Amino acid sequence: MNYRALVIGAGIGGMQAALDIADSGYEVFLVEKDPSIGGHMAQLSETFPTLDCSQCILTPRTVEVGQHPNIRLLTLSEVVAVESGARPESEGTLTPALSQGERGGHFRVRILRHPRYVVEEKCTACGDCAKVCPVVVPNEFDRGLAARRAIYIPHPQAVPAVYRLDPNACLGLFPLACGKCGEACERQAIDYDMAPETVEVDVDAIVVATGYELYQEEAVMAYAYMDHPDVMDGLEFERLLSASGPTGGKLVRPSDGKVPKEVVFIQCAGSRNPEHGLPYCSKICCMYTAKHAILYKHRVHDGQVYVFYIDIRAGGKGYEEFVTRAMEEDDTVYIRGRVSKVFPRDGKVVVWGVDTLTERKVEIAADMVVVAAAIVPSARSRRLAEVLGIGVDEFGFYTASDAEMTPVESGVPGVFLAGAGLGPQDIPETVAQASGAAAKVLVFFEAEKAKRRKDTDRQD
Amino acid sequence: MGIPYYPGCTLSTKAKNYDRSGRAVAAALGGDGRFELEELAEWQCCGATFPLMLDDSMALIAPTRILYQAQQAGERVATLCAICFNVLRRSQALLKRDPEMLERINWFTEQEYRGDVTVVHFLEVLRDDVGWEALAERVVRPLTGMRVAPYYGCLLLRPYEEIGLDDPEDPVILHDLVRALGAEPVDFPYNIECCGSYLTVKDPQVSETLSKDVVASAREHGAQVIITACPLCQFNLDYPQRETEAGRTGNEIPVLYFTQLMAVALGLPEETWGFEDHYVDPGQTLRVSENP
Amino acid sequence: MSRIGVFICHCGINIASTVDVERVAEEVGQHPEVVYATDYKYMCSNPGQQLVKDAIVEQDLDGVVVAACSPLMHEKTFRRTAAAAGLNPYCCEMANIREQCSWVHQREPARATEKAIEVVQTVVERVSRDEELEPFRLPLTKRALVIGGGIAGMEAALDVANAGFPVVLVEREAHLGGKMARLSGTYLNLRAAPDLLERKVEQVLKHPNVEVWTEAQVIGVEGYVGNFEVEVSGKVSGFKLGEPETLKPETMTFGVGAIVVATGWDPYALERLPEYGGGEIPDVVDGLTFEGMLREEGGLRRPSDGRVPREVVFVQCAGSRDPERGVPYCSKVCCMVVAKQAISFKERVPEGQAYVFYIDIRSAGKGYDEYVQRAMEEHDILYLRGKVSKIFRDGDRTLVWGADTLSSRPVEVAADLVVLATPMTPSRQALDLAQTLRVGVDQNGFFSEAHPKLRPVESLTAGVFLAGAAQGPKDIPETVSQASGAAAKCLQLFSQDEMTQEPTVAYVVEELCSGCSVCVEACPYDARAIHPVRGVATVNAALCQNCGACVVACPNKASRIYNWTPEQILAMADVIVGTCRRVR
Amino acid sequence: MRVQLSIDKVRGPFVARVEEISGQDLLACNQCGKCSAGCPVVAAMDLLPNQVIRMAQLGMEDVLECNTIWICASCLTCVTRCPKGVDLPRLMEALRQIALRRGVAKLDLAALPPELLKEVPQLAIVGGFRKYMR
Repeated sequence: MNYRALVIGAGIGGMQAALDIADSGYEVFLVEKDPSIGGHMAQLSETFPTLDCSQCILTPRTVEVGQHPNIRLLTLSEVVAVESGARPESEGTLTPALSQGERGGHFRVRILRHPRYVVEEKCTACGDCAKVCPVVVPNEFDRGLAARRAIYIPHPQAVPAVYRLDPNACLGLFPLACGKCGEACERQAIDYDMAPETVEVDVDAIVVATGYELYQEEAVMAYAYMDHPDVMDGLEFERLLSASGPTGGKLVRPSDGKVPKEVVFIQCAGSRNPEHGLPYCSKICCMYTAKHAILYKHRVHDGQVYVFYIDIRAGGKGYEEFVTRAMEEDDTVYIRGRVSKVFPRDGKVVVWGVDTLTERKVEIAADMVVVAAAIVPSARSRRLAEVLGIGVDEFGFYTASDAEMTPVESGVPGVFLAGAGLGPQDIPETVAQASGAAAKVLVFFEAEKAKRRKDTDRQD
Repeated sequence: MGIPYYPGCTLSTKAKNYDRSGRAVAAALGGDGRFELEELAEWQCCGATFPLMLDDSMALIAPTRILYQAQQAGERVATLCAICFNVLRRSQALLKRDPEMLERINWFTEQEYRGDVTVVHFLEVLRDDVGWEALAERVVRPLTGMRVAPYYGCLLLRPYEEIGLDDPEDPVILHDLVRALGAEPVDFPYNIECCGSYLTVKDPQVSETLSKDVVASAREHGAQVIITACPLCQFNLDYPQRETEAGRTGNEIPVLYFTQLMAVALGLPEETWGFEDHYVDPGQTLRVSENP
Repeated sequence: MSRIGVFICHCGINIASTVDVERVAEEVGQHPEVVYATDYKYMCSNPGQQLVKDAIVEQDLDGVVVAACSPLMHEKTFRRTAAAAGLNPYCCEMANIREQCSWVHQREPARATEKAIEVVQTVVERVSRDEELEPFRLPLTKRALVIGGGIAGMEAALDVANAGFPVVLVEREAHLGGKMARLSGTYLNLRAAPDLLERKVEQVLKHPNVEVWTEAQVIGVEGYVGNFEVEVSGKVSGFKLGEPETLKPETMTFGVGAIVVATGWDPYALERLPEYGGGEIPDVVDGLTFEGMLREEGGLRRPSDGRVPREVVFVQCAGSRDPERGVPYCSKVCCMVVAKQAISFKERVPEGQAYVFYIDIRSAGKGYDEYVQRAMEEHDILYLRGKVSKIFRDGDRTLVWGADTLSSRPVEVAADLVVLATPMTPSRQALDLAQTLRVGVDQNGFFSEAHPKLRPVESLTAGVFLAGAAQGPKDIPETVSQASGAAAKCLQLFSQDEMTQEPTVAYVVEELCSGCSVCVEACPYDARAIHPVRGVATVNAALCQNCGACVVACPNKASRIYNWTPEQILAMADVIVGTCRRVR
Repeated sequence: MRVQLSIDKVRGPFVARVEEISGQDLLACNQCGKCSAGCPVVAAMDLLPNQVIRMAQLGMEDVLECNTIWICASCLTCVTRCPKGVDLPRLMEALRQIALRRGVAKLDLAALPPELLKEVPQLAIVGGFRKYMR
């Protein structure tokens, strides 16, 4: 019997779940909306609390997923419909299947594949196409801190290592207005006529791992984010720190390319703010900010970091010690109090806040400000939840059937949850939880098999 | 066995009764050669505070000189005054872990202090050399039924890393002594709270408030007598209870040095007790509770 | 060998900003056996690996050196890459020019480059003498041992059992349930912990695939992943047999393929908090004791006199976050547990008042911050930011001295009851068990995971997995997820039909072996024995960890390790001492 | 008034001097407040002990104007209980020393009630000179 799983989202959570299921001998369809896999972890510079280089530990995973014989990777794709109780004998249109065999066929899933305009099998990622592309747009992977062409690869380690033509940036596809990339491609991998495709697959269990985005609403904007180039969110700062980022790991201000000597980090930007933002705590910001402080000091030895916070939430193995290190070894000044105002003055970004411990209002004329914007669920989570018939809370995070006793079960038999789509959580928690969801899938398969055996016995 | 003894300034002036009772107790216990206090041939003031700043070693000179004088007399030096004890023990610890500092001070004093004299408090000698049981055997006037509040204060206990005489949060050494004398130790929550120390010469009202809290707490827990090992504690607790124009409240509690209590229990002559130097006369309490 | 390819990784800027990678490629390319040498930004990326594969095919390579990070990081990756291109994976070796070169010589780029060249050259010498090897295949026992019958162990056991595999569950106490059995409620279900747990216990006890041992412990573990032999002493669960009263202590040996460590935590000794009157003052209790009071109907009474407490003080971080006298780590769960306990208290004593002294409120988790906010707003629980300094008895009251650092006032609360949120500490059996299982613990005594980010439920010992608070403080939801994660690892293992084992182990050149058994003594993994008939040393390849102790111990040079032969090591040494860049 | 924070202050000469004289890493303090909670003299202080460290951490030199540093009696209760091992009495001493070396003098024996002066033990006066004068 050959049961199959669908994993939605190919960030670290989705990849882990997919690998655990695939390594147990089952086929997995892994659906990712972006052109490459790895999720936000691919954007990170280093990870807390060990300061392992994120790419270094992630790349083996992305490569493994990309090469796994049991994983069928569908990038630029989204799940648009799910029908449960599909007929077991039915075959999806996505054929041939990876291997033949009997299937449970619990769900029939319709997946919309957006055109890449580049044939994956033909592209060698040589980059000749991008060299001739005349269109320059901000690179999403670098959070707009660097540019890309209309035809591009998100980053050098991308899996799949295939270019993609961005139809919104391209000078025109219908009718073809430019066509330079097509001319440049020796392998003739570019197909301007590629159309969206809907495929159907039959699977027996689903893991939802659609992850998170950063909040970009009023409560974050209030800190001059978007108004000032030197005010950025945590992921932008990760890109600035990253060796493969827009500056090659050199920490400079976007506004003038100078090395920032004083950097202010603002915690809870949008989080813990029921009136003007979101009521919940985003959980990971305290730790990644401590990491940012340490990494910044590694690069700018004579620099100074300030962190405005309400509570330092360092619950996790080695986390308390890590924050202590940021304070003691890297001289990070933690200031307990919210920031009320951020504004430009004389080439600096002025931060007005309060130190509730000395009961004084403080002002810092910073060179750079990093706001720890709240974690919000992926934009598509509500729609996906509707498609799957699973619950979401008022913010769009998926809800488990019982948050405490069955934290990875959606309540819909066969649909399991993992990662930050459930709520803000860090990498180890996501990975453990994704393995947990995988376990539930494996157990679910066994239960289905047993049920079918029973049915068969009855028929006999 | 003789132990080199450093009395310090206060025990030679204001707190003579502490010195006198201490020597008498030692002499009494040393009857069979167990111990005896032998005053250093030459000594000076220790400075009364352990220097807490790292950029100025001037204040270490005096303690080092004392330790040098102790070195001439033997391997260890005993004190009664808790402040002198603290200054000497901490200075000794510092000189031990910082040989460069030792060398610098030796260069200045032109003395060769080797850095290995052990500073002990009289209480440690009682506990470790004499032993509570042996002490109890020597008691001729057991203070049965007397409720004695041991007040430890600060410098006998802290900092633990350098002093290490007793548990800094839950000390027992004075409790054990009280028991050995046949009396009942009174546990009270303020027994390790500060009396105000030398604030008494700057903000006397502050130290008075603190001291009154300590005495009140002891009283609340039924103490008849408070004992201490520090002349400044003794003063700070005792002086605010002095007779003023308003007269006495009747709630006064005598504050004794532990050695005075020992002198009574060991049946030493009254002239060794030194009760005359108190603001609250301990005589009444101690004579009343006298056991036939 | 004669056709070696060398691939030098920039590792972003990790290597390339210190080591002149192009020069390394150029220098190493001079070696007569190196037919191809190149550098690339991220060799481990897909294009990087493709580069290696293409070169193997195009250049007809018979050996590969990847100069990058530690082999711990990527040896597997590149061996797989090599295999995919048709090269024997054991002819692909890593040269570590990151951890052992660029990172430690950041200030001396020129000399770091020289060193990198030498390091790579040594590995070229090694690869040129590598043999083609094949992994061993070993049988696999598809049964799991779960140590610890708390919520973590039970969840892991049920997942494995539900997937159709037998499980032996070993619990040190007489009953399953662990610490959760002592709780009154969970965050969301204030009174439901006993019910929730009971259901779980019943599922475990009734499960045909789970064999429960109580009052039991693991006394010995032999073997290796897929084939552990564990010795357990204790009582086979009477529930299973239906006759609880006839339990007899037994000792038994099982074969298991995987082990889940779910030994949980133990409370911190109150006596370690003398300034809080821990162990002295009857009305100063720890969280678990308070849970017991909440659990029992009418049990919320002061230990000293049985009165219902009206004012209760909760002290956070009592022993945690205290590297000087307590434990340095944050115990993670206390902020939420205290909020829950304070709410539970208010439910029972509506006219009462709860105070919480804290440093930081660490309510990070889904709905957690809102939960604490509700505790403040709806239950009027007073949070005071400041660590408590002293707690003492004053009459029948317990006085708490704290500070409110926000109003900058020292405060005193005369409490009826004080609850200390003491840290979760590792199970008292953890250290012994770690030794028995040969798995590591961290500086605080919690079991160490294989990688703090990406392998959170695995230990560094293959086949031993971690679940719950045994690995570090965590609450029930996190424990449950993680326990299922550990179960997934077991299931993954059991999905194979047999085990494969790395062939780079020790072997014996029998002609040289005199059977002196020095190596048997030297082997820390019990992997060696003297053959009863032939009288020479033998190697149990499955146990051998490739440490080399036998090689050093053998007086006859009969003990060797595949692809780490004396010839290879001497050739590498030759490069370093510079005596020889020989051409064969 | 808004206090300007900058690297010149938070890592400035004042902070350096305090750290040098005290031998303490100011930023090791995470402001848990245990020192203030247990300080026996806190009632007479205008700033809590943890606030004194806090101001020193931020390079606020006006911390020298508080009475707390002069009220601290070096009883060492705080350092005995500090979870981070911060030697607050040494910090207080450093602040006193900086003030004293700038010419501040806090001890005025003439202001003491003469009957008290007559009675106090010698070591209180010696100690007072060491702590409040230079």
